[in-house]
Amino acid sequence: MFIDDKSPYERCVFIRAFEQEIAALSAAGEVPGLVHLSTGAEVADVALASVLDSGKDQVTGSHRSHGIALAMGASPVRVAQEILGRVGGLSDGLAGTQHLMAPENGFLTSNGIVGAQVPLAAGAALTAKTNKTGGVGVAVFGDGAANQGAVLETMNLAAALELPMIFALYNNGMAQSTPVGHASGETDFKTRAQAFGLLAFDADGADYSACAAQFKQGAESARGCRPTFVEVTVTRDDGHYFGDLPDAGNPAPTEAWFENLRRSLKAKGASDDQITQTFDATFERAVGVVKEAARSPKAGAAEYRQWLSLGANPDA
Amino acid sequence: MFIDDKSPYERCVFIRAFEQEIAALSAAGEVPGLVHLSTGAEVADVALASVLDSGKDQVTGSHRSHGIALAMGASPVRVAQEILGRVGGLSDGLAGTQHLMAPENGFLTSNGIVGAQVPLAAGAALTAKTNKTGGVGVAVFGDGAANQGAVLETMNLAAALELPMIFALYNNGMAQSTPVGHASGETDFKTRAQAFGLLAFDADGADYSACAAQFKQGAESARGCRPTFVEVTVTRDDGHYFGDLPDAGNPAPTEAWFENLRRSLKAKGASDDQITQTFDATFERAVGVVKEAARSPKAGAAEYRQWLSLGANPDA
Amino acid sequence: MPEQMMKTSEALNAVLHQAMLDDLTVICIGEDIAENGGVFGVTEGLLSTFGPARVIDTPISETAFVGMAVGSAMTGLKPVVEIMFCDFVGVCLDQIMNQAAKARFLSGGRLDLPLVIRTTMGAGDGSGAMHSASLHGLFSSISGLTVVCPSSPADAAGLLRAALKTKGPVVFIENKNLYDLEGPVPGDCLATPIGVAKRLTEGTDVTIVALGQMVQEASHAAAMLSAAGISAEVLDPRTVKPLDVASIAASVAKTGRLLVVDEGAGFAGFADAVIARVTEEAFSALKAAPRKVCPPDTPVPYAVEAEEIWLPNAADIVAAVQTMMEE
Amino acid sequence: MPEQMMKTSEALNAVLHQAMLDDLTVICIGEDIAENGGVFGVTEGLLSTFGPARVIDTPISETAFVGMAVGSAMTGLKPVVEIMFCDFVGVCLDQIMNQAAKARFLSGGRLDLPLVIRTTMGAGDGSGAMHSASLHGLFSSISGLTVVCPSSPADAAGLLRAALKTKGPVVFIENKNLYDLEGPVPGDCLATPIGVAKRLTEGTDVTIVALGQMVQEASHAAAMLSAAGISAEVLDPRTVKPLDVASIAASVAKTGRLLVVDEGAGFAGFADAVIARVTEEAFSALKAAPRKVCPPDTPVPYAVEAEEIWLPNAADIVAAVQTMMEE
Ligand SMILES: Cc1ncc(C[n+]2csc(CCOP(=O)(O)OP(=O)(O)O)c2C)c(N)n1
Ligand SMILES: Cc1ncc(C[n+]2csc(CCOP(=O)(O)OP(=O)(O)O)c2C)c(N)n1
Ligand SMILES: [Mg+2]
Ligand SMILES: [Mg+2]
Repeated sequence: MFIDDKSPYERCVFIRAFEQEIAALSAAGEVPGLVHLSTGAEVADVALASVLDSGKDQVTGSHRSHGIALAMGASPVRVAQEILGRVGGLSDGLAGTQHLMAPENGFLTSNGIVGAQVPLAAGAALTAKTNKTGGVGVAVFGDGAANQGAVLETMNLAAALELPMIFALYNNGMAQSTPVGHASGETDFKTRAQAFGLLAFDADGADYSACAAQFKQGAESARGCRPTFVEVTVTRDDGHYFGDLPDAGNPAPTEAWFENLRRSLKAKGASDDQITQTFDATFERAVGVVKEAARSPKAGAAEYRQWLSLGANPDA
Repeated sequence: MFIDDKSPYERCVFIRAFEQEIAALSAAGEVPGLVHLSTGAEVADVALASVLDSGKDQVTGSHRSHGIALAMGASPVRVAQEILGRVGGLSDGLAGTQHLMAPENGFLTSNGIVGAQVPLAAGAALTAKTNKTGGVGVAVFGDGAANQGAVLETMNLAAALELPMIFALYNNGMAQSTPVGHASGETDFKTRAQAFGLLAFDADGADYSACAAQFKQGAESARGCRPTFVEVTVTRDDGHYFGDLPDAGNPAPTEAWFENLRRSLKAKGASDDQITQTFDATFERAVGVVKEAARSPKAGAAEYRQWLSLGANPDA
Repeated sequence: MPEQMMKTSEALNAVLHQAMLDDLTVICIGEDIAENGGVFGVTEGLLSTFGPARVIDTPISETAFVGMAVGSAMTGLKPVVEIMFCDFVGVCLDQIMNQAAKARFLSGGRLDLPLVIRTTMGAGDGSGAMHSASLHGLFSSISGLTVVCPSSPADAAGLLRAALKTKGPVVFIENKNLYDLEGPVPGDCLATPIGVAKRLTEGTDVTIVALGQMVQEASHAAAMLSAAGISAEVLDPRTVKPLDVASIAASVAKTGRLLVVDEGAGFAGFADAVIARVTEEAFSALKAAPRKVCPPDTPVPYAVEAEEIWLPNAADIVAAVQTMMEE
Repeated sequence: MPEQMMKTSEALNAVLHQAMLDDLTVICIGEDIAENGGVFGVTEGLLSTFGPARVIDTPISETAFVGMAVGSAMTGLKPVVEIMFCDFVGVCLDQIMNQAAKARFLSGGRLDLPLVIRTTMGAGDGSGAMHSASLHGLFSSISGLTVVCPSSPADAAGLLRAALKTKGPVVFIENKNLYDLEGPVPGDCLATPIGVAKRLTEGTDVTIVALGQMVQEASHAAAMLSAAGISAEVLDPRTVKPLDVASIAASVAKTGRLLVVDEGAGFAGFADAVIARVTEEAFSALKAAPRKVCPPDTPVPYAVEAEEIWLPNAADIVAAVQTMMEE
């Protein structure tokens, strides 16, 4: 499966193809609500996951978390089923696109509330520290979230308590319709993080190796209980949510990461043909997974009955 | 009265004497709950007020705001009545020590929720900017509050919207029982403020002239819509609240500000006798004001009836 | 202006335009409300007409900007601040519950707090557990807040006008599934009074109380019940707080039965408040126990069919009334 | 251990000590809870016994540290997190309402959320409008939360033991005016079951439901009423949610009258929830309209006498019951 011994190229292509097929299904009315796609952040997702150990690390993500959930190794078909509201999804289709949960794979949860996932990752970090597992808690969040109290407080808290934690800021320059320069008095987020006592790095989300290297340093420091901040420049290739207007203020969607990865495969001796074959095979595999998920039955009364049994109040 | 053409020395001494008499009344059971005294922050309060115009500026304060309310020119007897829960108090004794409100004097409100006053000051700043009054909004808050989301978010917001606002951090080294070094990953608050895009200053709360000079610069910049941050080192001479244990971690209460002010009076030619006379007269005046307030009737049913008439829901 | 057919979102938009034109102290604050015109289009065109000083896009810092709105209302402006979905209120409740709601009291009436907090409610569109809540009951439990939930374009316009004129703070909750609902909106600038219920159908057997999008379900149910020979009176209180207890109690005095339909909390929410108050007022008239049709006590599920089960509908209402008629 | 006389704060403290001793995954998190032992002394001595890794003083960042507690409960710890006063919950409600309360559901039951959120409630000590609230009704309106409000040292101990064992999150609300209340606490480590009401006095004319410090007022009132020939049965539900509707309804089936006494919201709060649920269950037994004695709909005033007027007391209860007896 996807999570195994695949190259970064294949992993990134897989996410892109997965998202494109989700988009197609969304256009076809097969997704209950709106979906926020990870297209443009594939490299960041895969590079981050590459430095983590899904056995002891836990990542929390934002509303835009399909890619990182997949990169951490959550079952692609179950992720797709969840997004589509289908039986068999990570939470049997009742949680949905903004609430992917695969703690078994080191992906604790994504979130519908901007920034709320960040304190949760501090909790995972606290558990790792308390239980001396060597693990880290990782929060992935956006440039918009960087102005939310939950995020800012947690930067200070992590530094004050010396938590094994990584703050991964995916800066795509936009929060819904609001450009980062409008929302922030000072857009140098690295300095902001340092001012809270975090060790700060930045990375180019189009350059896989550089990105993975920065995350690696960040993770090493975090594992030693010096919490870190890594800002990755990414793009938002399908608007805020799929179907959204093309966003004027956004840096033009680029496939730079794609070309970069191909170049590095070539440098390692792969032929154009091999690269294209890999691309096609991976694409097909991802599309197949999503299509398979789309064939699962829609979640309904039977699944919802499980929730009823989880209710805290038998009376209400 | 106090608010008029008095010297900084007299104004600081007035606050100290006022607080000492409140403490005595608290010990005597005349204050409904606990009081947080401004002793140790007199210079900061008076210096800050000296650069503000109570006709167009508005200050919001924390739970510890007796001094700044007085310094802004709120009626001392009404402030004391409010703290004592008496008729005639700023809010007829129903709001109390943590909710002093004298917007007529440029002191918009103090607050029971740590940090919550800071966004309110941004609102005052927005009004000043919208109505082009030339006024500023000023938030006074503590080192503990500096880690609250409300405060951090507002630093960014003020910078992003270019609000005419001053963030006045009174750093007394402690938040209740928690030393600043324990609560903050990085205790250099100036750098933190700069990282949000604020112009930052620091000042010694024992040195009136230096302190007033820093606030003056801060206010000038803020009036030009470049929001500023001024950190003042103060002490907390009566514990977290009056009656609290003496706090081990706290810098020893000093009367440095007092000696400094006396020295500057001497330098201006005042004799020891004059200075002592001024001290005694001011002290007596402040004690007299608080004693007068204590003779007012306790607020009760009649005052509370006003609140009932303010209720939003005639039905409940 | 003559009466016009308008969508709810258009009706609200028109009122905001007019208010900003009439009163220079009215400003709008929120995320994506300026350039973007609001995620549901309610603030469209305000930026180009009134400029960025009065139509303010904010960072995603609800505590800071709601608090800024509160502070500006304390000092002379009349802000209309938007919280995109009411589910987000958990990140800024303090500024509403303690700062805005208490200011009129703590100032002894010196501050009027002319503040309108616009937000959305409502399930049914596949938005999942954190974009579908209905927290009008929670808001109404806070002393000092006026809470409004319109169910039609005309009421939305009229109540927003009223909210802009009254002492605040007013929490103005728009059901996102009603934005596209079209209806006639009177052209004159009359406010719909806050605290006055509206009767949608007259009946003699049961009083059904519903607001927001539940009004439609209640009306459908009334039609279905009528076909079955049961005469239901549907009342839309429009305002959660102050609640028009008198109108509901008067209806119950006639029908002898009360059913509250609501997509908010089934425990300690709006439904319980109505039942408790009306039972107190109209006890002797009651022929059966007052009942409620509310969602099960779980978050809103994502999958379409599960969400349909969760959300009260006309069939649920009919079933509840039929049970009551047999009691 | 034999039964001991203890203050509520001591009883809670003893349970925390025992829990941390028995289970290495129990940790305590909050402001001023370590060095300082908590502002009401409930966590005294924990730091010296269990060390700073398990007894954690935090910055004044409720969202961050409550959220950290939630995240740690998701990943294997059993945190007990303190919010000093429930009035402060507005700055961190999201982490409770959306993150903690929904996790069991959103994970499809994979996460148990063994989290206890300790906080305080209660007026009467001159703490003013932002340190005196009682928000148990608000918490109980949120799907997924268990809400507990003990009224005696023994119940505090027993319910805290239960809270530490149950699937969470549990919001455990201690009335600050009861910390010094002394009472017998059994030495054995039995938990008091969550969701089970306690009967304090038996009676036949009226059922009075009260929790927290209102239990004392209700008991005084029952004694006063008894002298006037009215027999009141006082029930303390102890748990707001799940509510022991069956016990209350059984009592009302006997007495025919229900009065709820509460210092929380008089609109859409605990009192309304009890009235609505019990009216549904015991309607035919009711001889009079169920009523409530709640504070007026304003913040808590500061001045001593005004606060006394605000807070329900035995005399208010007696008056309400007498009115009900005449109906
Ligand atoms: C507290 C809160 N406020 C607002 C929203 C609505 N919202 C969802 S995503 C989003 C933009 C987030 O921007 P960013 O953090 O940069 O993430 P990106 O979408 O760019 O990945 C907004 C405003 C929300 N879900 N929660
Ligand atoms: C949101 C919130 N959390 C906690 C408290 C309790 N509390 C009141 S004052 C205080 C310490 C504040 O410290 P600091 O900001 O440094 O102000 P100082 O008391 O030193 O003037 C705390 C924890 C509160 N009132 N509000
Ligand atoms: Mg972004
Ligand atoms: Mg301090």
